[in-house]
Parts: sequence; structure tokens; C-alpha cells
Amino acid sequence: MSGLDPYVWSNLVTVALVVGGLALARFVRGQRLWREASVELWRRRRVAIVVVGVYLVIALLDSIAWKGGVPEGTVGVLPNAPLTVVDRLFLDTKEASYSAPLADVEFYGGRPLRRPGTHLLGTDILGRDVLYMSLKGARVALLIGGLTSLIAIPIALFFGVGAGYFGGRFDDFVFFLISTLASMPGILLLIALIMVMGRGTLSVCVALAVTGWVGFCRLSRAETLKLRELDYVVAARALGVSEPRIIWRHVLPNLAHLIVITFVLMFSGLVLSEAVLSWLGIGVDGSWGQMIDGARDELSREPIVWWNIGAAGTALFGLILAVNAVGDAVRDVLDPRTLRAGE
Amino acid sequence: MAAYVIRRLAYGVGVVFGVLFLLFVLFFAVTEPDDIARKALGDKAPPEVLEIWKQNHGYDRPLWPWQDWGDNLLFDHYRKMLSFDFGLSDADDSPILDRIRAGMGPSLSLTVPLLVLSLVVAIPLSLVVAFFRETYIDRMGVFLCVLAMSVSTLLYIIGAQFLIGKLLRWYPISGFDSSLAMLPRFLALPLIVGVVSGLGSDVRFYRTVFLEESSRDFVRTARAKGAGESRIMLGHVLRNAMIPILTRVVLAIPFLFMGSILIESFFGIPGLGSMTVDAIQANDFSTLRTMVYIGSLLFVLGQVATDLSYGLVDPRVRFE
Amino acid sequence: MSALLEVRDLRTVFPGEGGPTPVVDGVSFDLDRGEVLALVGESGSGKSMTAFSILRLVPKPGRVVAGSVRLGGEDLLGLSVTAMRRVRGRRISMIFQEPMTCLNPVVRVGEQVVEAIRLHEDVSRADARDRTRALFAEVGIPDPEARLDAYPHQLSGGLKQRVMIAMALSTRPEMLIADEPTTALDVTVQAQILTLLRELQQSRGTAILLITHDLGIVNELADRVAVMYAGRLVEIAPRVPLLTEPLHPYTQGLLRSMPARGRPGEPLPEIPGVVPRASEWPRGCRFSTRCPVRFEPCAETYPAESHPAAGRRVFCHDVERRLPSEGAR
Amino acid sequence: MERGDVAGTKGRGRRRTRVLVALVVLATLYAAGCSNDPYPPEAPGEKVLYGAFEEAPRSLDPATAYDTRAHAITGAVYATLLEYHFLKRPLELMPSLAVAMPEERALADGRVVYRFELRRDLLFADDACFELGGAGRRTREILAADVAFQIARLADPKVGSPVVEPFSHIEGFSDFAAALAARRESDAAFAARPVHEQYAAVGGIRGARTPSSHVLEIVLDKPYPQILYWLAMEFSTPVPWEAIAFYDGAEGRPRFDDHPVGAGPFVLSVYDKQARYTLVPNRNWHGLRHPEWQAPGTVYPSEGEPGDREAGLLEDAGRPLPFLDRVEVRRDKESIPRFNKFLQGYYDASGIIKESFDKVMQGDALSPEMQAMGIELGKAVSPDFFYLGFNMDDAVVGRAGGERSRKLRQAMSLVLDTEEFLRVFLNGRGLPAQSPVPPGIYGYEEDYRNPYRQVDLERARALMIEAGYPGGIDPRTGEALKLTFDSYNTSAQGLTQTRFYTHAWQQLGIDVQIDATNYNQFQEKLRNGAYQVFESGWVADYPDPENFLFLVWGEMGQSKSGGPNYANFADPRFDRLFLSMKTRENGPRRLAEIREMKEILARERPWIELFHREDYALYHGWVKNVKPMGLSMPTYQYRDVDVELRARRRHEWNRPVTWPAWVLLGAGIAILVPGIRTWRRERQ
Repeated sequence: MSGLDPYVWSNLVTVALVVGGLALARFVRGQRLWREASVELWRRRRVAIVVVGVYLVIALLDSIAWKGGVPEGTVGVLPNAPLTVVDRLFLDTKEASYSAPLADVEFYGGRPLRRPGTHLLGTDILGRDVLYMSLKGARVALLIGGLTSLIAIPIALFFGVGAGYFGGRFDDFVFFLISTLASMPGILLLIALIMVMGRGTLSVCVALAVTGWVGFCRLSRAETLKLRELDYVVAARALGVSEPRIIWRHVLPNLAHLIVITFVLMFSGLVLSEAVLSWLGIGVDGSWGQMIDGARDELSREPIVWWNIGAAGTALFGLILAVNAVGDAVRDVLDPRTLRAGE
Repeated sequence: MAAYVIRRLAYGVGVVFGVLFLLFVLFFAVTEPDDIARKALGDKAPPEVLEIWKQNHGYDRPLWPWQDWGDNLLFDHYRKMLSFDFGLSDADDSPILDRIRAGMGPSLSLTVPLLVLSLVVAIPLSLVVAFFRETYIDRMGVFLCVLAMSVSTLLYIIGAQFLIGKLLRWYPISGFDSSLAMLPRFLALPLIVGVVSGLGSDVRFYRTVFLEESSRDFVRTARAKGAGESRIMLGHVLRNAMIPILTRVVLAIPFLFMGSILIESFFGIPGLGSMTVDAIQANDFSTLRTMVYIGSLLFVLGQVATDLSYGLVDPRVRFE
Repeated sequence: MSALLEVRDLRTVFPGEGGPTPVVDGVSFDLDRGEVLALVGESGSGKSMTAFSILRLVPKPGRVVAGSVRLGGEDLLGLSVTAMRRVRGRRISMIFQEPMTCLNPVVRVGEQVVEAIRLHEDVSRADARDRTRALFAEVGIPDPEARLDAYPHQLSGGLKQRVMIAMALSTRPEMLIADEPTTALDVTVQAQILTLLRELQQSRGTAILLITHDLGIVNELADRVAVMYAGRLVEIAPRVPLLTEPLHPYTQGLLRSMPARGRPGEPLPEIPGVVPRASEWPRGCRFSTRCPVRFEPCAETYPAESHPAAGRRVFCHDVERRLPSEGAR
Repeated sequence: MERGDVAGTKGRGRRRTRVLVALVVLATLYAAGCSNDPYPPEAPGEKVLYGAFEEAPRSLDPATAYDTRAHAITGAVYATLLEYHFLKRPLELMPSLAVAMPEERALADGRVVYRFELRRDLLFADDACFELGGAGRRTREILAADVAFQIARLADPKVGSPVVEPFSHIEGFSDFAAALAARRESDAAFAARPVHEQYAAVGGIRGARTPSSHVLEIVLDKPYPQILYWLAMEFSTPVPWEAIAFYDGAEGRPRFDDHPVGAGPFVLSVYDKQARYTLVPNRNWHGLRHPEWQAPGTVYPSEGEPGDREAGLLEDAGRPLPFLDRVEVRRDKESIPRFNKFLQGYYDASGIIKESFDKVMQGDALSPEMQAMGIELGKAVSPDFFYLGFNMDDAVVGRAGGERSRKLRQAMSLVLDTEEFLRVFLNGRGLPAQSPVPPGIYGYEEDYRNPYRQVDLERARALMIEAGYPGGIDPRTGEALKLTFDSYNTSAQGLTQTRFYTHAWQQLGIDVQIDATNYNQFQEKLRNGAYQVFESGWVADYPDPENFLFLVWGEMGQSKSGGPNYANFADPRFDRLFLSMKTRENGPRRLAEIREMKEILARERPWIELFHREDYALYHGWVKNVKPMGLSMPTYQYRDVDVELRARRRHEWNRPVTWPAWVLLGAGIAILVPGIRTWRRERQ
């Protein structure tokens, strides 16, 4: 391929995401409704949001890579390989085997370490720094959750809004498609898709998206059906406003809160699914799921090696808990139905 | 009613046809028979070897009907699947149907008690939480639910085997025996894990349902006529909440036959779940295909059953 | 003879952003045996909350914080939960605005009335059912035997409200709270239900606390009328004087906006502005933001009670000003 | 919820209480009956040996079964003409179904004849397939023709036996195969007939003849003394034609692969591939039918090697075999639960899993904790050999790359630190391999050092430069050289081990990608040449260096003949040496040949020698008569169990710890009580 190296693409995508995120933030600040919602959200879930933010920053630092700048003969690095900021923070940290957090010697056998006292969370069986591995997992997890949602939500919107708004044959088709997909056992379809597409991050995300879009599609279809009958939409139609414009101006903005809620609630489910896929040996390389799977036997070691599974488990748990907490709050803040129920 | 059931089933058949088509696209069109053979035999397998393998598995025909109306994979796929002739496993050439028959028992012996137990544990718990709404018990309950939901099932399994199986020695760490005397012993740990790992989301779901129902006007009526809180919860709220609960349960019943992938393989229960895992690890496409098909079939049946069961619980529903 | 129900300085609050927000604020009134007292006001004026406070059914997180509710001399607010339960349905019954949602949709209506009876009386199921059948007949449900086994959705709105009334009266309570009993019904059915209520009230001598915003209904049913605005009682008087010569500017506005009073061809006069939210209530007279005759003290201090005539009470600075002797007392 | 019962006040509460009480009682019963014993109770006095298996063998057909997993069953179910003495070391053959060791006769033309005489009145195990020979028949006598039939099956290309090569020393073996294939090709009616008729029609194998019903003569084209070892393995067990004809997988009958019919000391009474199998004594076994024969292998031996008496291995001398009433083997996929069950006394024997090594071992001996449990340790370097191979047919690492590829292989070999690997993954339980020949096999030299198996990063880097990959960079792409490593271990553990290798090669700047599949698929990959770098191992079939060096013999090339030379290594000099070494008696000339072969291998690097395993087997004190064989031969018939001791220990070790349940219950109550109290207070 004459195109750019994969890492350059990854950098470009990262920059695009950051720019997109900033633009979104600007938009939110400009809109009263969204601004109030986000202020309210911040008020309710300060800690959780900060935690999610920390994960995001780590993932970003692990997304920008460049070549060079590595001293000759550094252990554990391929020649001419692009390295991220996180990689560079942990250059040359590889030991021979297990060491406990901040230990000076190996855990079994007690041989001296190359870099005693520097492994905050110890090292794994191959002597890799556990903190480093755990940090790298953040990017994978966010990639799984984010990329999948980025694929699934637009598809769901396209079909759901289209079906709900235009009805007729297209609606019949979409409804049939939804019923068909929904009737296939999710995890099996997921596995089948990955086996067919081959292993790898992208195919895992696509597979998760294909199995995950149905629920939101159903929701947006139902919501559009309702919106379609609202007075101002009917009025706009009667005034001869073009259909795409009605959808863009009147339907989509009214679905926005559902999109946000779905995104947040979907996220944690996706990351947890990946852990199961990892155990099946078809997960994404470098994920916490893989770390947990690889470390589960260590619980039976005598003396027990706990820091490995502990770090991966905590990292995963922390992200999911924070996202779940934010998700709950997002739903409370944005979903008027629950607001009314609270009165 | 009969007309409704027939119409509903007819749509179900349509959906099953759709599923079969998707499966065909996935496993034959996207992954052509050559690919399957190559996956099974390795990338550089010589063409003759591939041919023989394809013949043995019936994959040596043109894909689409317009290539050969009499003999093509699409029709063959439909014919075989609809007549439950699942053929041979892609991995070890054993008949798939036999293995499904053998795996059903162990799977059901795990999943049926699991479903019942989950309900028996989750519903009272969520009733308690809903009963104490707006108190510390409710807040703690919800927090624990979110906490419990945030833990990966893998961790539950590993933890339970380590703690209950090894340290406390309550039950065998893993294994299976279909004899009635031994079964409960082996099922204990898988059931504990199954119930606990699902408890978070279950309790949260039921709590929401109960809270929604207890904010209804008829609850106020019941209070106004002097009914006590527990009577209101059990007699009015639970009875109305049965509708969403039943939907969830009836819809889950068909999947009982599919077993539980994670639990079965960790605890060595030789059911359909482990079989699926073995199939995945062996790139056994035909078994996987069959499992997806059976799953969809059961799901469609489950949906019809759900619709019908509405009629039993909810007097408002009538079938037109 | 003391009144059946004596409500004194009742105050019910909901927690809000800036501390607890009252929805019922210092309401006092009496209800005599066999009397019909109408509680009138716009939506949000606190009339329903007053009713709920009497029965101690204020939805969480709201609660009654002050005052007393005496039923036959016994303070309901001091009763234990169990004792209170014996009051509800047995001594005070209540019917609601929405008969569609107030009946349990998955339980047969007969069963729901039977439950109400058996909650308070130790009778067999069969006896309770017989009584229910009789009650159904009494409230004018045609073919009561068949209706006993009907589900709520199989009955019309009017029939459902009759079931509610039957349920409310099943234990022969001394008092009935009817919260907008006809609002959700068709006009023709409304008349039937009102007639039924009047008949029952006369035959059984049940006292009724009628909550409504419809002065037409007041005119048909009530003996006395209490007008509420923004959580406060503004005027209380026997029906005729109140409807013919209202004293409080709010009551006057309310009456003016009744269609029956308007002249053909003229738009109905309406009270300018809207009821302020509970958190935005003025310190003084609650109506001062919309009052056509407001003057200095109105926004600052709440008017004291004036007694312009026997059995009449008004809370208004203007009335006070015009009745100096009374106001000085 | 009972219908229409909204308003029942009386009796309701009582009923609810009763249900609650019943539930609590039930739960208590369940909890009280809780035990971690995974087995139903045995019959009183029944001697049962308990074991575990990871995955069911692919096939139990003695013609194709060639792995330890399968041999655990086939070795017990099938009997052979010869077998190994249980106690004597070095291993020694003795007659089993044969009356005596065969007479060996060299013919003038260089051919060799072995004459076996079968015992009279030997019966196959009872089986339904014998109905084919007459209604109601459950068994029949074993004849020499049954052995000849099985040898013919080995030749049958359709059977696909992995041991065609050693058996093709038998005269007419290959001709028979060719003739059979040709007839089948040309004559469809012939191909449809039962196989025993086909074999008979083709005329059988010339060199496996049966001059009389109980005499079998094996004729070899040229001397091949190792054939006797092969005749001691299940490949040449007598197989009844009825079983092949009957167990065809049709009409609900199992396939012969899953339903063995043999003459060994045990029969497979339960075989559920997913869950368990059970062996029970075969009452038709000659040891049980004719105890008066005192045939070798049917009574416990009374002599062994020095030290056996002290180890208590001769206590049962002269007692008729077998001692066990049942062998119960359960499937247990995951190693940790398996080992934990061993520690709980539910499996009688186990290896040591690496996770628990530090708990089990202290230095070279068992830890005090294990000794206190009465566990015994069996330790032996097993005659095996593990290596990482290069596919010599591959363009990058193979012979096509010439000198360049050889230097690459040498460099890759120089950076793998086996010592470190053994330390990290196997707790040092293994011996770094310098050549394929393990200790205990002729040709092993303790002080031999392979020049390319001593870690030397500098030299490896220099070799990379010479190979044209300076710093690991492939000049064609400008990126790190990319290779693929094919592994058959998909578990996380296996992946970690594989990463150990790839990390080592990373030091040279080589980017090795891991492609992990399951074992069967890995086999398919090998069969089809779709691999570059791979891992493999070999466990000896018999104690001879030939059995290891043939792994790189050109004739055994996977791509050439489907043999186990997965590296597809072919070197004319090596092949010549191999052929000459193969038939030579042990002695200086043979040693010299072996040395030269080792040197060729060291230079050419078709593989990177890793290690010879050291087997640490753990046995509970109640298991008697355990002596490692090295070879994969089950010896269940010699095994004995002290049932009372086991029952006592199990009981002792498995008292459940119940206090956490009470703590949990207490915590639950503690959480609820304040809530209930507030609520009650509100009610007043």
C-alpha cells in the first residue's frame, strides 16, 4: 500500500476526535438547554466525570505516536517502530519475570531487578510493567466503547428515523431487519461475525456495533413516530418544508438527548462484552479483558500474585463504575420522563 | 385468538427465513466455502485437499440459485436447516444434532434452576429495596447494584471458585454429574455465580418496575381505602409488575436451551454453552451456524409465547 | 355540637432547592356532619394536597409539618400508621379525578370493592360480595352481578366512577373526600354522577369535602364553599352569599370568568397573569401579584382574618380596610 | 400470586409463614448437605482410582491413536503381543498375548522373520459386534489373523495411520497398500464391500502371515530390530473384523473411533467425551480367566530394579492383577481446579501445576505441608524433546533462502534463553536441550554443548547483519522483519509462553506475530505446509535415539510424506548417517554417527532445541505401585488404592468453613434492622 502508515492515520484520527470534541463542547456551551444539563451533570457526578476524564487523557496520550527518539539497544522495542507517549514513559522497563509492587527483587527466586523499586504495580510473568499494561488498556477500552458507538448510533439513527418518519415499505423493511437481528442470540452473532471478519480491533468493534444498534434503532423509530405527529412538525410539513430539513431541524434535535443517554449506557456494556470475548480468545489485543484472562491463573499461585489481576480488574471496574454513574445521572438529567416521575 | 397466533407465527417464520439468509450471507457468501475449508485446513492447503473437504461437508456446489437452480448452496442450506439436518461439525466431523441432544440436558439442568433462583432472589430483594424507597436501604441497594453491574462476570467466576471452592470448601470447584444425588452439589457454585452476577441489573430493573407501579393512581386508591404497605406491595404493585417481569422471563425461557457460555465452560458443565465455546475455539463454523439458528428459532417462539402470556396476566390484552 | 372534621393551621411542605416549600400553608376549616363543603381553586392552589394531608397520603417526599386534623375530636396527625389505616376507607373515604387509572387494571372491580370491605370488617368473601352487588345497584350500575367480574377497562368512565363511589361508600364512612370527581368525565355523565352524589349524600348523611375548580358543580352540590389560592384559604362562606356577593378579589375574578355569567358576544373576562410557583410566592398576600385592587401592605404582610358576616371569613387587606371595626379586632 | 386473592386477611399470614419456614428448612438442608465431594459414594470396599482428563482424544482406534490422551484408554483396553516389564529398568520387553518372546530368524537374502505363537483360549471383551458372527454371540477367540488384520489396517491408506513408516519394514506392506488403493479406485463394487473382505480379496500383506490359527510370522525386508518395540504398542493389537464392520457410525451405532473392542485388562464401560469415562476390569482378560497360567503381566512382578523393594514396590509380588474395581476419569478442562481437587483428595494423582510449585516443592523435595498430607513425589527426566521448528520449505526462513536464512535461524537460536524459560514457566523443571536426544537414551552426552544454544546476543546481532537484516530491518520493506509463529495453545497461559519467544526475538528487531489455533487445526496447518515458525514436542515411543533423530529425517518430511518431520528438513549427509545408524547396534560407531548428526543439526538449525521435561508426579499416600515408565503406557492393572485411608483423609481435608455464611447472614440482617426499626417507629 502506498498510503500512509497506520500510526499516522491513528494520529490523524486522534486529532480529528479532539477537534470534534472541542467543537462539541463549544456547541454545548452555546445552547442553553445543553449547557444547563451539563452544569447539572457536573454538579451531580463530579468525581465520576473526573475519573472518566482521567481515562480519556491517558487514552489520548497513548494515541499519539511517532517514530524515533529511542536510544539504540532499548529492550523490548522493535526497530523503527512508532511509539506513543505512554510507551515512551515506560521505555526500558522490562524485567525478567514477576516482581511485586515497588519490589527490589523478583517475586519468586529473589533475583535483583534491573530497575528496582520503580514498578509501582509490579510486573507480570514476562516482566512487563503492570502499570504500563493497565494504562495501555484505557485506550483499548475507550476505542471499543467509542468506535463501536460511532458506528452503531448513526446506523441506528438512519434506519430508525427513516422508518419512523417515512413509514411504508421502508418501515416494514427496517422492522423486519430489526426483528431478524434481534432474534439472533447476541453473543453468538457477535462471535460469528468476528470469526467471519477475522480477529482484530476493527472487526470486534464492527461486530459489537452490528449486534448493538438494534435497541437504539427501535427506540429512535418509536420516538420519531411520536415526533412526526407533533403539531409543529405537521405544521412544517403543511408549510411545504422539505423532508430532510424537517428531520434535521425538528426530529434529530429532539432525539439528541436519547443519543447521549444511549451512548453512555451502551459504553459500559460494550467494554464488558469485550472482556468476555477476550476470554474466548477473540478479544482485542492489550485490553484489560486479556489481562484478566491471562492473570486469572495467578490467583492460584503460592504465594499469590495479586497485583496483576488486581490492576486490570480495578482499571476495568473503575471505568465501568464511573461511566455507569455518569450514565445514571445523564438519564436523570436529560430524560424528562424520569423528571416528571420524581415530582 | 387462533388467527392472531397464526399471523404471529407466520411473521416468526418470516423472521427465521431472514435469519437463515443472514447466516447464509455470513457463513457462505462473505466467508465462501473455500474460506471455510481454508480456515479449517490452513491457508496454504493444496486445492485438491480443499476439494475433498468441501465434498465431505456438502460445500461443493454453486452458492446462488441462479448459478444452478437444482443444486445450490442457498437452497441446500435452507432445506437442511429447516429439516433439522445440521450435518457434520467443521472441526471434527461429528454429527452436530447428536451433540446438541447430548448437551441439552446439562444446559437445562443449569439454566432452569438459575432462572428460577434468580427470580426468587431478585424479586424479593427488589421489593425490599422498593419498599424502603428514599431511605438509606434504597440508596445503598442502588449503589450496590451499580457496583455489582460494573464487575465483569469473569471476575465473579474466578472469585467464587477461589473463595467458595478452594478456601471455604463448600462445593466442588468444578465438574458435573447428571445423577440426581450429585447434581445439586455441582450446580451450587455455578448457580451462586449466575445469580450474583445477574443480581445487580435484575434488582435495578425490578426496582424500577416496582417504583413505577407504586406511583400509579390505583396504589393511592388502595392506600385511601386503608390497605397496609405490605398488602399494597404484594397485592397491587407486584401483581401489576408481573406484566413486565413475565415478559422478561418468558423471553428468557427459550435461551435456557442454549445454556450459559461462560458458566458452563468455567465449571466444566458439558452443555451447549461449552459446546459453543469449543466450536469457537476450533473455528467450527457449522456448529456455530447451527447454534445461532436454533437460538433464533427459540427466540421467535419465545416472542410468540410472550405475546400470548400477556393475555394471561393482563386482562386488557385481547388478541385481534 | 362540634364539627365532624376540624382542620387547624394545616401546613404541608415539599423539600425544594431553597429549603422546604409549602403547598398548603396555614389552612383552617370545619366540616359538619352531613355537610358538603366545596374546596375551590385553580390547579396548583393546594386543594388536593389539603385533602391528601387530611388522609395523610401526601406523596413522598412531601409531609405535613404543622397543624391538626381532628375527626370527631381525635387528631389524625397523631395516630399511629395502623390506626390511621383504620380511619382511611372506614371513616373517611376518597374518590379521585381519574377513574381510569385509579382502579387496579388487573383486578376485577368487584374484587376491589370486596377488598375495601374486608379490610375493615370481618365478613366472609361471599357476604362482602353480596354487599358489593347491592352497592353496585345502589350507585346505579346496571346488571351489577355481571359487572362484579368485569375488569376496569371493560367499563366506561362513568361506570368506573360509580365503582369508585361504591367502593368509597362500602364501609359507610362518615365523610367522603371527592377530588374533582367529574372532571375526567363527559358532560352528560358528569351530571349523572353529581346527581348520584347528591342522592347518596342525602340518603346516607355522609359529609363530603368536594374538591373542584368548577363553580357550576359548587352551585349544584355545596352547602359551603372554601376558596383556596396558592396554598392559602382566601375566603370561606355559605354557598349563596359567596356566589352572589363574593368579597375577595380572587373569588370575584373566579366568578367573573365563569361562562354562565358572561354575556353572549363578549369575551369572558379573565384574571390577568398566572398562579405563581410555590417558590415564587410573595411574602404578603399571595394574590397580590395579580390583584386589581392591591395597595401598599398587600405585597408585604399577609392579611388577617376578617368576619364580614356570620359564617363568612375572608383574608384580604382591602376587605379589612372597608370593614374597619371588624378588622381592628 | 394467587388469582383473586387480593383481599384474604385471615390465614394468609399463617400460610405465608409456613411457606417461609419450609423454604428456610429446605435451604438449610441444602446448605447442610453441602460437600465438595464430586463423586457419588462408592460401593463398600470398592477400589476406585480417580483421575482427570483435559480433552477427549480424537480417536481411540489403535491404528491411529498416537497421543498420551488416547493411550490412557487404548493402553488399558487393548492388549499386545509383547509388553514392557513394569518394574525393570532399562525397559525390558516380555511376552503378553504371545506365549513367549518371538524366535528371530535371519534369511539368506537379508530378510528377517519373527515367529510369534499366540496363547490358546484368549477371548475378546464381550461386545455386541460379535453378533455378526452368529446370533447371541458376545465374544470369540483371538486368533493370529486378528493381528494380521490390524497390521493390514495400518497399511490401508483410508485408515490414515501415522505409523506407516516403521511398519513398512514388513515385506509387502507398501505393495498391499498400493494394490488396495488401486482396486478401490477401479472397482466401485469392491470399494463398497466390508474392509476385511477387501483385504482378503487383495491377498493380505505378504510379510504378516498366519501359518496356523495361533501363529503369526512377521517378515521384514531388512533388519529393523526396533519392530519389536512397535509390536509392544497398541498399533499391532488384535482387532476383530466384526468391530470394524459393526461400528461404522451408521444407524445410531457409534464409530470404532469411540468404541474400542479389545482384549486388554480393562473395558471402557462409560465413554462420554464431554464429561467422563470409566474403565472396569475385562472379565474375558486372560489374567482373570486363567489365573492358573501365571502369565507374565497378569500377576504382580516379583523382581525389579534395585531400590524397588525399599520403595515398597514389591509388596504385592505374586498377587493376581488387576487390583482395581474401577477407574473413574472426569473431564476437567482447567488446570487450577484440577490441581485443587487433587489437593482436596479427589484425584489420586497429579502433575504439579506451575502456579503451585512454590507451595508444593521446597528445593528438591516436597514441602513439609505436602509431606504432612502424605503426598509422594515421583521425579524423572522424561524421554521427550521440545523444540521450536522452522519450516524449511518456507521462502524466508527455509532452505530457499540459503546461507541468509541459515544465519537468520542461527541468530534466532542464539537469543532464546531456555534456562530462563524453564525458570519462569516450569519452575526449572526441565533440562535445556542441546540435541534431540534426551538423557537415558543412547547417544545422550551430558557434557555436549550445542554452539548455537548458548545465549549470545552480540553474536546473534552480528549474524543478523550477515543475513542482511541489520537491526532486524527487512531491506525490502524498511520495517522490522515480519515472521509468523504458529502455536497450538490458545489459552492465555500458552499465549504468554509464546510471547516469551517473540519477546526474545524482538531483541533482534524481528517482529514475530503469533497465530494461535487449536491442536487439530495446527495439525491441519502442518499437513498443508501453511506455517513458518512453530512449536512442537516429541515423546519417545521406545527407548532408542532413532526415535528422536527421525524427526528430521528427510523421508519423514511433512510435505513429502506426511511424517513428523514438520521442519521438512532434508540433508543428504544427515539422511545417509541416519539410515546407517538406525540398524546398527549400540557402540562407538553408532555414537560417532550420532555425534556427526548432532553437529549437522547444530549448524543447520532446522529447529531450536528447547528442553527435556522433568516429570514431577504427585501421588497421594493411598495410591500404591506407582512407577513412572517414561513412555506413554498406562499401568492401571498394577495400581492399588487404600480405600479407607483415602476416605479418612478426604473427610479430614474437606471440612467446609462455614463461618463466612453466618457473617454474611449477620451483615444482611445488620443492614436491614435499622431500616425496619425506623419504619416501625414511623408507624407508631
